[in-house]
Amino acid sequence: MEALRELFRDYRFAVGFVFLVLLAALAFLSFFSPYDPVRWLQVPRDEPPSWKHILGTNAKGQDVFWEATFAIRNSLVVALIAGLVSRVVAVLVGFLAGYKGGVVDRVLMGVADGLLVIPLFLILVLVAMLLREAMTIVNTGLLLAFFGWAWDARTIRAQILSLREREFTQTSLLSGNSTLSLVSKEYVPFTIPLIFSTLISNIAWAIGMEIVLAILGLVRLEIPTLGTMLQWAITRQAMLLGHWWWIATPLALTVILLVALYWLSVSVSEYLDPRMRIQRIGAR
Amino acid sequence: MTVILETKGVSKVFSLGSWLSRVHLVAVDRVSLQIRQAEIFTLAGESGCGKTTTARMILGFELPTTGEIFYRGKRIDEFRDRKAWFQEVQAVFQNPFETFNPLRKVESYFFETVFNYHLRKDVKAAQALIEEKLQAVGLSFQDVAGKYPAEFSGGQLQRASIARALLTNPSLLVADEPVSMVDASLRMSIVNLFRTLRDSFGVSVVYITHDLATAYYVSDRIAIMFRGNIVEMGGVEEVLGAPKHPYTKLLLESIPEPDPERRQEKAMVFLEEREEYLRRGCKFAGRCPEKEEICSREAPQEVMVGGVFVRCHKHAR
Amino acid sequence: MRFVRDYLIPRLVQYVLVIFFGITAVFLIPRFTGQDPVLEIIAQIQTQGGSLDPIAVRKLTETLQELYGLRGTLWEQYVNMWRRVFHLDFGPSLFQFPTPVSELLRIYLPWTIGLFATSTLLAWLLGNVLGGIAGYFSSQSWSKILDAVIMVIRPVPHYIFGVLLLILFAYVWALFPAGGLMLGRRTVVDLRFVMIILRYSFLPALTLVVLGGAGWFQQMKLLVQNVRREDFVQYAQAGGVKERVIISRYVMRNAMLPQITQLALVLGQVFSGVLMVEMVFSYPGMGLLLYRAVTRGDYNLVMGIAILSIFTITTAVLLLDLLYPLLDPRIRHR
Amino acid sequence: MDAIITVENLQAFYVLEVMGERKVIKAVNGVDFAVLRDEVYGIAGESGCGKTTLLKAIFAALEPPLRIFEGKVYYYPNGERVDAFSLAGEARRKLRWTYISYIPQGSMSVFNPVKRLRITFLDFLKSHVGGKREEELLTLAREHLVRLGLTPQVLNGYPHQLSGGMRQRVAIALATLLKPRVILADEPTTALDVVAQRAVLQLLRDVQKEFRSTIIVVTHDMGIHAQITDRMAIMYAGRIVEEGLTKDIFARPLHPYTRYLIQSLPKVGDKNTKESAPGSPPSLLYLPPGCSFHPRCSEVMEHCVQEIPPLKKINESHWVACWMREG
Repeated sequence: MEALRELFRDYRFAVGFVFLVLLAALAFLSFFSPYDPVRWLQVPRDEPPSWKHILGTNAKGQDVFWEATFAIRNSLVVALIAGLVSRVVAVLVGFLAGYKGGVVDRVLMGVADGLLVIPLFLILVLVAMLLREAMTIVNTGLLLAFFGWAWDARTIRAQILSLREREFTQTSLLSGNSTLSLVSKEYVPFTIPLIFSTLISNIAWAIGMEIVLAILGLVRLEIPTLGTMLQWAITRQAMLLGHWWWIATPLALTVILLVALYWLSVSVSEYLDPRMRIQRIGAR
Repeated sequence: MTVILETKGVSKVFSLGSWLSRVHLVAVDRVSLQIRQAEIFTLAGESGCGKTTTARMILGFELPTTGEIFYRGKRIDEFRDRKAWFQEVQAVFQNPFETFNPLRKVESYFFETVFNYHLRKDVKAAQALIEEKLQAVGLSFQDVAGKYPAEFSGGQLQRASIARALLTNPSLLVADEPVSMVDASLRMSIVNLFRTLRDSFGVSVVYITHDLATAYYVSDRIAIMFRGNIVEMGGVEEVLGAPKHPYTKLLLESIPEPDPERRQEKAMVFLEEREEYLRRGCKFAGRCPEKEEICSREAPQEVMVGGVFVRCHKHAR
Repeated sequence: MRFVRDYLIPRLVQYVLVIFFGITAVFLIPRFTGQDPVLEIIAQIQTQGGSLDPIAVRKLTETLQELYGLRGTLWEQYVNMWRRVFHLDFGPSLFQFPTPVSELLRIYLPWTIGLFATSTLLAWLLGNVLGGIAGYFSSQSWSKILDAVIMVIRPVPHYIFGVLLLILFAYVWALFPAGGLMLGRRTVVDLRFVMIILRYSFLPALTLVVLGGAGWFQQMKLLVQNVRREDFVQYAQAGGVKERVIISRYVMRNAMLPQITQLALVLGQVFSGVLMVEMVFSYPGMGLLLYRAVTRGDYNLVMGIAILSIFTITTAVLLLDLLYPLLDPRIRHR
Repeated sequence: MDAIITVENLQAFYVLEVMGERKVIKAVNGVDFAVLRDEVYGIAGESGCGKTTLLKAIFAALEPPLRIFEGKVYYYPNGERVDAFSLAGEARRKLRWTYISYIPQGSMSVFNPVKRLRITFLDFLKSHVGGKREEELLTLAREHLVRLGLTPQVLNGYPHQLSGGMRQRVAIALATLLKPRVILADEPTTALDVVAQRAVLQLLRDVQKEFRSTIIVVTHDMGIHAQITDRMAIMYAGRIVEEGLTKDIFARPLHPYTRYLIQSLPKVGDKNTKESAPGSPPSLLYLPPGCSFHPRCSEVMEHCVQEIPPLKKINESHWVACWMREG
């Protein structure tokens, strides 16, 4: 609780948090939408913003505002699945490699390094291309999760490695703790903030990736997400037609969402780095 | 006197570098020593002489590359598990602020020790046992309850660390540089505790240090280590009172004596650590004032001179 | 020499291993997802109205399997694939049938490499120099303003940033073309040609330099703020060493080293960014090729692009790794 | 006797704001002393007594959150008195290394890790010596090392190639490169083992003999003070509690704290039980009222709790701050 109060003193955390709450509220609104997100021709087509349709309507005869609420919800769900599942992998790999060391460490980190060096995007595209029809929200999230753990596994491993060298590890063993309770009691409290901050960055990455996959037509295009809204607007030449609200809505929402997430993660990771904290204290 | 712990020809070889290229460094070289019941045994030497590695092998944190360690006649790798071993041997570390996790309460280590080793059944009985051990080091449960490590002073934490180690009634306590990070005005209070442990509780202590003055003050026997070898070992009065190995003499001369009337004026030679580790023959030959021709050719064998173990050509004849 | 054994050989082994496993993965993925590209293509042809008799279907299937290297056991296919990789023969492209994939790659690859190399280098240099100076003078107001601007730019993904630039500078103010540079077979390299290339590459390069530079800027700023506190910097300051010398030789020089390692680690991601930007601006590189290949289901081409990209990136990483010891004596003299 | 540094009623505090709360750490809390030409002056005290902060203030290296609340530090270059805190920019830069220089606590990281030591030595030389070619400056550096008994070959290496003891000695050579009048040494032997400690002491003695510099040594290790200092001060909780000739302090310690420090020192050949001072040093955030040592003092009187004892002159060279020594 104290940590949270300290974080809110940083304007970046406060701003990021407020915007994220607003977007989450928008996503929540989708549950009360008067329209079906998938059906066509529920409202007049191609109308500019008005009081009735505050963000206009699209060529499919859908209200852009209400479509956007679904889009945020779905994009957040994809990103959360990707982020949470890849956290599980990253934590397991990171803890195992860091604590066991030796051959286990070398093999796991070899895999992670390999994943980092290869342009993953292409492999992702290749898989998505083959799975095209199966790219539902859940599957897209899982696919992104499969490719999104390597970097963070490395970070977590590095932290475990340094924790393992600290003397309290030995005190814990001398106190009769088993390996499992050693790891959960001594190491987890240190890694939770790190896991949290990598979660935020991973969510941002997944949102961006979903958009690119959508642009390539590699997800189920009828499901509204930030990516499919943008893909649709671009293929329908929204700019040439002057229907700016088609394209501005997903663009603006994406930028706000990602900036908010980024500010949160920068603020949290600075809070975690004691050197930066001292700097902030000293500056005042 | 009964021997409780014995190492027989224990060596530790570290391989440095990656898997394609190994450099082997013999950090501990065929160390054999015995620790008796209720004695304080000092392992002394410069940094990088292998004393900490030896201690880690005794504790079981590190496995010897060759050689065996026996506890009351039983090989330590024959203990049922880690826990059964740590019931007999406990440790105290150099930096008291690192001994306990800064994110956890100090008392939790006490309760964990009590319950993990099934020393007491319920919280109340556990607390009574903890109180007893804390009293023994000059603290009380009140001083510790509910506090995080940052709320203590270094001296208090080091006492708490010793009290925790005493919970299982170990026969042997390994103390790795236990006072080097404690405030100067508090050092002796910690060192005196080791004497109390020996005299009142019959605990043996392995005291690791580079400070020969406290070693003399507190210990019964001493082993001087140099670049992985024990070069001299015996009763502390004999070894430090009448040093036989030139390295022991050098160490003794180098103590900055707290007496302005007696200043060291003699100059001496210094050599880099790496050079000495990879040296053939006697590793000390490079800076030995009593060096002979044989020293750089052949490694000296250990001999007993008047009850003191020495590894030096000069005494081999 | 220990340097060769401890540093060089492990890197070379890693290089070979990553290529080996990467290409093996590219080979295995289509075979494990349970999708048959050949069936898909035949289905595509049939839905487009062509009714084929069973014999024709069988013949076509065989031809396509031959083209895709899908004949024989898995092991035969695998060996066959490596043979093809070494001959740079990825079969014909489907959407530009019968142009071989390798021919397409040969035309498009230099454009991507050109954009990738110049923009990455420029972004790295600009980001690090600006970030370094901003980090050293982090209490000055211009540094804070610059940092605030970058805090907004940095999280925007390549694709979104590209679209924003495209809307602003190609539609709202038509300063630059909205893409569509066509590649001729033979071009005369003269001033006009260079100007055309610059006009078409400006926005893609700008996107990459601004976004990439923003990332390097922030990391460098953090690094410098930490290095500035290191003992050797404070000691040089205490010793009255001139500030210019301290900034360049002490602070920047040391903060730069992790940035090189970092560059090697993120090169794959940077390359992905290049591909995405090429799609936005229809820049005639591998990204555009990939976009077309994906939208038209051209597996051969996607495989070719993936394999070539793995080669390109791992080689670039290797070069960076080989360069690093020249700058860090702690690796050279152990 | 000429003073080379004087410190007058110095109060240097750290002002921190933690969770919106202002906290003042009184690290140096009213310190007065003078260091004379050609002497080795020791400052002893344990961790958190303010001795490192005092050194920073003497060196006029003040960065927030450290602030000077009162008092002055004076330098005496060319016989004139100069206020160290009023010096700024170029003027201060020029005095550093030529008038006052500094040997760091751990030499582990004081050299630029990616440059040969030659370059570091040249950087320091070039910033202070004008009108000389690089080759001449390098010769200067080599001669300096030879004079201190170190091999000039170290200049061709990188800092990570040296052992801890050697690095510390090269650091001392760098600090004395321009033959400064005053050298501040902050725990120069801590983290070194006895043999390397001895080498450093030997070198400091040589420097003093060779250049007639004044050295201020700060360390918690009373053995080092006994070995090298001429005069010394004992610091406790931000104040000097005793000052005098080193041999007098060791022979007749007057302050109860000093007595504990000296009498608790073990010696080879002496197995008699030694006692530490009871309790632990106070936090500089919450100092006890009156004499800061009173909670640990065995001779505490009522007066000690109420009023801070001033530093009183006992004889020509011995001063102590203790109510026991009143009159």
